Amino acid sequence: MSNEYRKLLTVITESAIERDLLADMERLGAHGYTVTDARGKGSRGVRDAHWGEAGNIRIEVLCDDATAQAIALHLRTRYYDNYAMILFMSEVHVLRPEKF
Amino acid sequence: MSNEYRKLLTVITESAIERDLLADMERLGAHGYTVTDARGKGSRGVRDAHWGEAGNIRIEVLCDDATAQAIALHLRTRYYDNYAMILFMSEVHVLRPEKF
Amino acid sequence: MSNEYRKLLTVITESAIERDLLADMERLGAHGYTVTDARGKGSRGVRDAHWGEAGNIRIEVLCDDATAQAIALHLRTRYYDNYAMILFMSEVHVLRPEKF
Amino acid sequence: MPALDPVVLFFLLGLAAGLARADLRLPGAIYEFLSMVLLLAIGLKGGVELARQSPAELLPQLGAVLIMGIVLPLAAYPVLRWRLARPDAASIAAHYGSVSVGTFAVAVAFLASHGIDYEAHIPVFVVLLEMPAIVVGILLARGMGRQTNWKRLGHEVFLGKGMVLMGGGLLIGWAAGPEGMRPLGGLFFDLFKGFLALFLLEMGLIAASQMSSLRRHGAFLAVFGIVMPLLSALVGGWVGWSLGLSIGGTALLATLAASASYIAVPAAMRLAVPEANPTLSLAASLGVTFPFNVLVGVPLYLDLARLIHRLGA
Amino acid sequence: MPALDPVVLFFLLGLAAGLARADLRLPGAIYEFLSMVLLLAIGLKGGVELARQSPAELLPQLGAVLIMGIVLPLAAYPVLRWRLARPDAASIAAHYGSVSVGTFAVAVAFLASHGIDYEAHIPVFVVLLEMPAIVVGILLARGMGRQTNWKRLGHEVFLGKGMVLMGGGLLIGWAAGPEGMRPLGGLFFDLFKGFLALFLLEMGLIAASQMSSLRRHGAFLAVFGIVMPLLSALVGGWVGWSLGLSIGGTALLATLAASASYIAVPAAMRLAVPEANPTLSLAASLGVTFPFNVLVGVPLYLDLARLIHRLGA
Amino acid sequence: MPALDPVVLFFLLGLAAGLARADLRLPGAIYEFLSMVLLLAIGLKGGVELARQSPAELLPQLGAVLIMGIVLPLAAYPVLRWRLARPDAASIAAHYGSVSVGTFAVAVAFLASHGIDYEAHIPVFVVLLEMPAIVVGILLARGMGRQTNWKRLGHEVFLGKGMVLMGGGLLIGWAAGPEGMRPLGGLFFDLFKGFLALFLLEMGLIAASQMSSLRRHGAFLAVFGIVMPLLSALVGGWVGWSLGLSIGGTALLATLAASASYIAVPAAMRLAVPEANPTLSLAASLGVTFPFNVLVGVPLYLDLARLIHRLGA
Ligand SMILES: Nc1ncnc2c1ncn2[C@@H]1O[C@H](COP(=O)(O)O)[C@@H](O)[C@H]1O
Ligand SMILES: Nc1ncnc2c1ncn2[C@@H]1O[C@H](COP(=O)(O)O)[C@@H](O)[C@H]1O
Ligand SMILES: Nc1ncnc2c1ncn2[C@@H]1O[C@H](COP(=O)(O)O)[C@@H](O)[C@H]1O
Ligand code: NA
Ligand code: NA
Ligand code: NA
Repeated sequence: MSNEYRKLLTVITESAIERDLLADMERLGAHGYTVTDARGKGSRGVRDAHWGEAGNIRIEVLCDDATAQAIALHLRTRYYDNYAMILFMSEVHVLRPEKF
Repeated sequence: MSNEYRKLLTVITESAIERDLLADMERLGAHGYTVTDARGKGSRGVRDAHWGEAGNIRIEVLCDDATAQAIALHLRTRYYDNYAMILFMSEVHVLRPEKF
Repeated sequence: MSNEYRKLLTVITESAIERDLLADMERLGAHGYTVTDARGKGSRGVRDAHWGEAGNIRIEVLCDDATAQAIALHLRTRYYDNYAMILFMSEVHVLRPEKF
Repeated sequence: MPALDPVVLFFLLGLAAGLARADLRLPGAIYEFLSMVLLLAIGLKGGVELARQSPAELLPQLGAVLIMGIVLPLAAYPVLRWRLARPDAASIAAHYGSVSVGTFAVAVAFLASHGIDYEAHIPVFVVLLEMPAIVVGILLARGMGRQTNWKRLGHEVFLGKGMVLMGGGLLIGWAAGPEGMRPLGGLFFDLFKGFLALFLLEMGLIAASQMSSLRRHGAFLAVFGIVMPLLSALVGGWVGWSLGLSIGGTALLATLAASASYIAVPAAMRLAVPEANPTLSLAASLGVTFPFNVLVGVPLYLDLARLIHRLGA
Repeated sequence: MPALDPVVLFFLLGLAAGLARADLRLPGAIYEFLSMVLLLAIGLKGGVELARQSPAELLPQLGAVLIMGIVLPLAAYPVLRWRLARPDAASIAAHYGSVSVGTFAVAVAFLASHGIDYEAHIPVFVVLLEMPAIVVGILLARGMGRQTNWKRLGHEVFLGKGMVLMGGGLLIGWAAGPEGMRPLGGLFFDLFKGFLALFLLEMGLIAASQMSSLRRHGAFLAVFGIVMPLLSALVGGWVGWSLGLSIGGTALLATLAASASYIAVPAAMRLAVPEANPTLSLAASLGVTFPFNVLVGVPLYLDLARLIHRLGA
Repeated sequence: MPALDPVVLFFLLGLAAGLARADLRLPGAIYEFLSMVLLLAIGLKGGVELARQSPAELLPQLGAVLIMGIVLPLAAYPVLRWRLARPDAASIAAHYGSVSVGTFAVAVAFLASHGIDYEAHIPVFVVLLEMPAIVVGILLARGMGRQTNWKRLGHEVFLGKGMVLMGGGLLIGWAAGPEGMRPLGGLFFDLFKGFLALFLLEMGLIAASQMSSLRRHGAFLAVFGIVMPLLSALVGGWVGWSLGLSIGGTALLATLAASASYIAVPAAMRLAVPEANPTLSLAASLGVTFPFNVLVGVPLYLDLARLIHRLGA
């Protein structure tokens, strides 16, 4: 198999900004994303409400290193101060690396 | 602790094939799996419908390297061309490695 | 960016013990956690019931190495024998490492 | 011309909200719940009425309807093949040979609000028509080869939600009879139209999202999605009249013929003909035919049924 | 023999679909919703009727019922211990000493459709019976030691869904009275049986999945799951008659005694006696006893109540 | 003093369960469903009645109500600014200038159970009042600068759930008229109070969780959360009387003025004024004002309406 490595960027944040965030990510070069609903606790308190948009989402983006860095930088500048948000990255092995 | 490393294989695909896919994975040697519901976007467009089986699932399998390779190969051969599907792998640290 | 590495600890277990488990984790030093609902299969059989608390949860904790080890040890001692539970760890890249 | 039925207004509201990209979604669990209750309600209602009927006179009708369910996709296929790859043509043919329970529910509500009766056993036709087109579609895509896992597929089709709930409802309604069902009527009958309204609100949102994918896939499907149901309705109306159905029953059979599946068939095709692109068939079925039938078709098919009966008499 | 109640037919439909491995599931949120509404409805109904009653005459009855809730698990334990490890025996004893609200709802619907009255305050018994068996079960598993975190557990038990909703419903119904509750009756009373039918559909699916795990755990549990409720029903019927309950009330108390918990007790045992295997207790409670009670037990317990009253008179 | 309405008892049950940290939660999908049905029901009811009215006489009233929706947040802002940072003061002002549909529903149910009529078009006011306070709040936080993405925001506000469902309901009700709506009444009207009860149960749980975050944010918000609605109610009552509304209509307008948003405004503020801390505004709106209005305010505002009408006459 033609195997290679890509970055897996995971963002956990408020569902209120899902739409904007995903648009930003695509603009910055992500070819896709996966979202799951989540709840949690962090420095901005417990976030487990499932009414309205008061819950969390967990977004995963598989992309090349440059895109991951660009998205991380953008999130830090644009969202980090005012929104409940954490972000982490790791290296994963993918099939068909040209896809991401 | 007796620690060791195993492969974590993550598959994101159409929920329509959940049943078949899980059966395949067990046949190929997976001792377990974890599934969460998800939505997303990729080369086959937006998949966020939550009616019927038009949404995505996110499957995680913790297993040894050979099993992970076998499953990846099988998915690539059997599903990759016709289904919305991505797949990635990483190495994780487990307790009780004999379990997986 | 001031980047650094932290441990990402993932626990998949019975939702019946969510409340106790999260309290334990905070006591052992976790500054936050993220929970998603899940279903799965392992040595204790299929767990996909969505009635009552018979389903699974997937907990992620981002923390320093010592905390991760402490939580893993505690879970092994206190829960592993009697509850459906698996646990794995990996190293991830974070922004603002002081947070975790 | 009478005003639009309020349930159709709910569909329009959903459609408008969806096209305007409003932030509106019925939760998945609720959509699932509504469709389960509608399936059960249709089955139960049919079953209750069936309790008053002798099954013997039903058999020839069932045979004729079954044949219709085989002929329609066979007729659609060559037309589709003209422009589409084999698996896509076969899959879309299967969608249009099968039926949409949502469309059927709208037609039932429409007849009710116009005080038009129909044969009690029509729901049996719905159950019956779900399946044959799937088999035809698979054979069209695959030929008679042994590639298809028929056992797995039979499971998918016969034990799918639609079959189990509508078929089960028929049996329960039949066994319980009108008396036994009365205390359950609060949920399954009195709320039917309200549930249908909410269901159609979501269907409008879904149709809107399918329309956008239609834009990418050209005019052919849009034309097919309107012409095919019109022709199918003619066939269905003619079969209904030939079987001696009432005007209401004829209109319902025409509606069934004209409607295209968007639940059972997509699921089955995904497993059996995976190389067919599900976006195409859903865009046609949900983005064109469902709205057309709900907004224009259903009243038209009643007029058609009246016309056929008048001409036939 | 009268035909099966339609809600029981829904249970059978779910059971059949589950055994055939049909692709049918009530969404989790809907199951949760239905069980919440059923709990509230039972509480509200009891509360409304209670408003007409003096609480003084209730107290001795509550005492007797409480004792029954302690004696039943104590009696079950040695039998279970004969074949099972201590924690499993204790946990299963707790399940059978406590009650199933779903079974109770079926019995209430059964009495209603046969026009049989019962004492308004029986729902208080349901609330009361939920808890003592849990304490007994934990003591049986652990002895009097200090290992158990009783505070955490008290919280789990007294503030569990069943207690809060049924207890809260009792209080609200009592405070609002029949007049105040009327505008809420549309949801909580008129739809009761329809909601129960959907609930039982899902219970059938769940029971089917438990049955498969039963196959692995042998005949002992299957026998216990049928014999135990029969004996408990005798005890419950006798207590009901001794307390001077009507035939309907006696049948309901027999049903309560015969029913086994599958919500409150499993959750509490999971926390307090984690070494007990939950598969065993749920297989017995959901895979054997619930179906037995719904299909056979409830009508039987009414016959039993009639018999006891005849013999007693 | 009359007893509390049963729906208020459900709120109290939720509040008590939440404060006791009971393990109770309405599933998210159900909460969503209930709020959608309540929004639709209010809209439909208003629309049906509106069908009987001439729109011309409405326009001046709409203008006056719109002005009220602008003035209230402007008046609240300086008070809030006294203690809070600019974005927080602006955001909270927007919350209190807008309205809570849940509170409105409680007031409607309250009037109904006291047999008090009100103008059919009040739901139009609800739709109208949702929006202006958001614009005012953003301008207060940002000034007239060009930082705000008004297009994105207009989309969020005008196509939010509340606008689409209540506005859409108004249109459908108006188009369908009383006759057309009858078969849908089973779901939207007969079950209204039952759905409201369940909704309030969850609102009680939510309010309880907000109260705990209030404890951390001091007494200022608690006082504001009670005094502000009282003063707003005076304004709303006076406007209502000036417009010649009936006593019921005046009470409803006072309630609307007194209520604080917890759905549309938080979502809009999160996008437009992200540096405002949502914990503060939700603690005040959900933890103080909603409970106050439901438990004390609504009956008070009716008394107020009566008083104003007496004094005015
Ligand atoms: N240490 C952590 N481990 C895992 N998830 C976290 C952690 N800290 C925060 N989160 C998640 O990120 C969300 C936002 O975090 P915060 O901005 O710290 O409030 C929380 O609601 C959690 O879901
Ligand atoms: N670059 C990506 N990052 C994260 N998830 C992705 C990505 N690409 C695709 N996915 C997920 O995988 C599913 C199938 O992808 P595809 O086959 O490319 O349509 C999508 O619906 C997404 O949920
Ligand atoms: N090999 C595996 N890969 C992924 N998830 C697993 C695996 N084994 C177990 N799990 C998950 O962990 C839960 C508990 O596992 P167990 O204690 O083995 O029953 C299961 O229900 C699965 O959700
Ligand atoms: Na058709
Ligand atoms: Na019992
Ligand atoms: Na206000």
